[in-house]
Amino acid sequence: MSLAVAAEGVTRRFGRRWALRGVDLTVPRGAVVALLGANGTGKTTLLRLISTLLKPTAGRLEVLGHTLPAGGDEIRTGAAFMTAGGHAYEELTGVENLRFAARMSGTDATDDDLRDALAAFDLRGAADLPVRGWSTGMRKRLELARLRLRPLELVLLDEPFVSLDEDGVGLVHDAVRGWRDAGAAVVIASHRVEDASRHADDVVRLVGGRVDDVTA
Amino acid sequence: MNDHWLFIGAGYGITWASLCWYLLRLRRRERMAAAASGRGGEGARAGGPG
Amino acid sequence: MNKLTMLGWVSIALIAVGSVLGLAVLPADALQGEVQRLLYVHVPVAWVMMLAFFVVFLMSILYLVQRQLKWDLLAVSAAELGVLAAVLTLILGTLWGRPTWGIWWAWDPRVTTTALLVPIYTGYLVVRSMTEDPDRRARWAAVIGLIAFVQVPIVYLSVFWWRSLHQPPSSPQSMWSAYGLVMLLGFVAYTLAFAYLWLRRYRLAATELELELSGPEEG
Amino acid sequence: MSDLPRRAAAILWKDILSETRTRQGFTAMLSFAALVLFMFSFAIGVDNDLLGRLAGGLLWVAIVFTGTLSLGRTFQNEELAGGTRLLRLYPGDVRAIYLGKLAGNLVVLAALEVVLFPAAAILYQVDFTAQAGPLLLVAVLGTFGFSVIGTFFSALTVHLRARELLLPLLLFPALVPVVLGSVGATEAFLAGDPLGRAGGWLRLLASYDVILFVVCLWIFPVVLEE
Repeated sequence: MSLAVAAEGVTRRFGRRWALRGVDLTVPRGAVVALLGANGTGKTTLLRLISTLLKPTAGRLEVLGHTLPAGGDEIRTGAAFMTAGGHAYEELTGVENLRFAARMSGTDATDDDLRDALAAFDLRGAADLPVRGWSTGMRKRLELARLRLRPLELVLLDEPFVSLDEDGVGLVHDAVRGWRDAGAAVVIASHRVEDASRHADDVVRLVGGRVDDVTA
Repeated sequence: MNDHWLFIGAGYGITWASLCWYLLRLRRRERMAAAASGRGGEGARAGGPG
Repeated sequence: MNKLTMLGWVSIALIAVGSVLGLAVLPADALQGEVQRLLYVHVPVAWVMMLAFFVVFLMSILYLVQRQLKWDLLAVSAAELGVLAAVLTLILGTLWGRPTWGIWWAWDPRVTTTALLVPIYTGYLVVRSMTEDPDRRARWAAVIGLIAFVQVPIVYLSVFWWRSLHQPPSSPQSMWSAYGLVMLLGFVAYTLAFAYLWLRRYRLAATELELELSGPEEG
Repeated sequence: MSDLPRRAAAILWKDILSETRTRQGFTAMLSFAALVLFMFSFAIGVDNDLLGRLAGGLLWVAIVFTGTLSLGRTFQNEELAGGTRLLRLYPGDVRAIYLGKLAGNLVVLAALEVVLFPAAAILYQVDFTAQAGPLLLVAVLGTFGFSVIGTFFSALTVHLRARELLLPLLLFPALVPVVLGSVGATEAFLAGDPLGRAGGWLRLLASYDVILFVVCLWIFPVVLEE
């Protein structure tokens, strides 16, 4: 089975702080991997490295068949990274936020596609309201809706369950299953063990920037 | 002519003073760095001018 | 004595010799009188300033190509000396200009451009001091070092035109050739002094970076 | 490369939409610009001749001061929306971000000048209409140069603690050719260009614009790297 992510000895330091020290990680295509660990153990840094936002200080990182730093655009086309803080413009409505994302990623999404994506996460009623007035949970759903705009080979989710209600958590699980069934790899970084491991084929635990323990 | 020598003196004086000031500042920082790194002496090597 | 220390003593000695020759041995200039003596310092220091900023530019390019922090450290060491030399040049220039032109500040294009170099490279140093991550710091500094060097010649050109349009600049007299030797000595002495201070400052920067990176880890 | 303009346009569209929704920023900026024009009159006195002769310089200083405040906000909305870095998650050349933001600043500054030029004409009693064409060219070249440099330094300083102070510190020296060129050409045209000096200033402006645009565009990806 080909690999979506293959990391060998990946290291990243910020000044004197070592965020990751020699992390090995393999994520097969069509697999779900849960990345567990307390805050500040390097989960987000690892996702940022895989998403090409950061360059590793040392180590080899292969994503979707491209060994970084080569193939950045191909990786960014096939992969999506949902950050914990989200990426939404307050003054724009839900539809407008999605339209911006679609234009930036070069997908031909019609207005109906955008509204369907919002509807899939129970945001139909808020589609034309500025994000400014939205609740945290609604913003999280908007992030998930954005991921539905284009076909993905690799999905990186940073704390996807935070600030979602029970229905929302269910929607994340449905989405993860959907991606996996479509052959995409999913990496879920979370400190919520139960939810993150629900569909996980692999659980990776990070402690102090190192891989602690791998269980199949 | 006399006040010209005032200007000239000031010019040469300021040049020398700033060279010395920079050297002393360098040396102070070198000593601090050497003390901090605990490898005493190397950076504070007193051989340099100033 | 190691080579660097020797370089330091040699440059100090040459500056001292140059100062004695310039101040006491040479007779006063026929046209300008005694004030001429300031030029033996002013011109070499101005040259060191240009050299220093050119070094910043070169090191910035090298950093952007190779991404090794040593180039950044060499760049910042030169930038610091460049700012010092620029301030000195301005002070010496005004001290020379007051008796010569009768005014402290003549909006001469070279003076004005030098005065603009001070905030440009001060900005360079301040941006560095405010950025904690060494790689980020080096990257942003290199970008500023590069842009600054692109803009400075055009800044000079525009100030030159601006001046020449309003009133002809008071033309600095050409130098009497017999003084050339002392001037040349000044160039050599101050260039060596720059090299010495630059390398010593670089060594300090390298030690400090090592300390910064090896210090107690947070998180 | 063909998607560069499309994505730059997406950023421009998004920023303008946000700006028109809030408008407080722009309104405050206009009021500030008007105040600057007033301050000059207060400082110089009601000498219509003198104000008329200085009008070109005063106008451009007002544009630069007000524009700097607006340029400082170029990447602020991205930081509020989760971080400028997130724009790098989209495939394609990151120069699209620079081009989009540059276009946005051009639009904002153009809107500012549409108000400032008539205001200066009234307050300082100068007639811009006689040389409207050439003055428009000066405004375009000056504004473009200002935005090219301002957008670039804005991206460079957005993560710094004292960015309100550092942006002008880096920006103003770089703006010297733009200010001298714009003021020189504006004053020359207002006086009917009797000495034929305006052409030289326009060439200086145009070449500085081109050189800085090429350099900034070329090196911009390094600024956004992490």
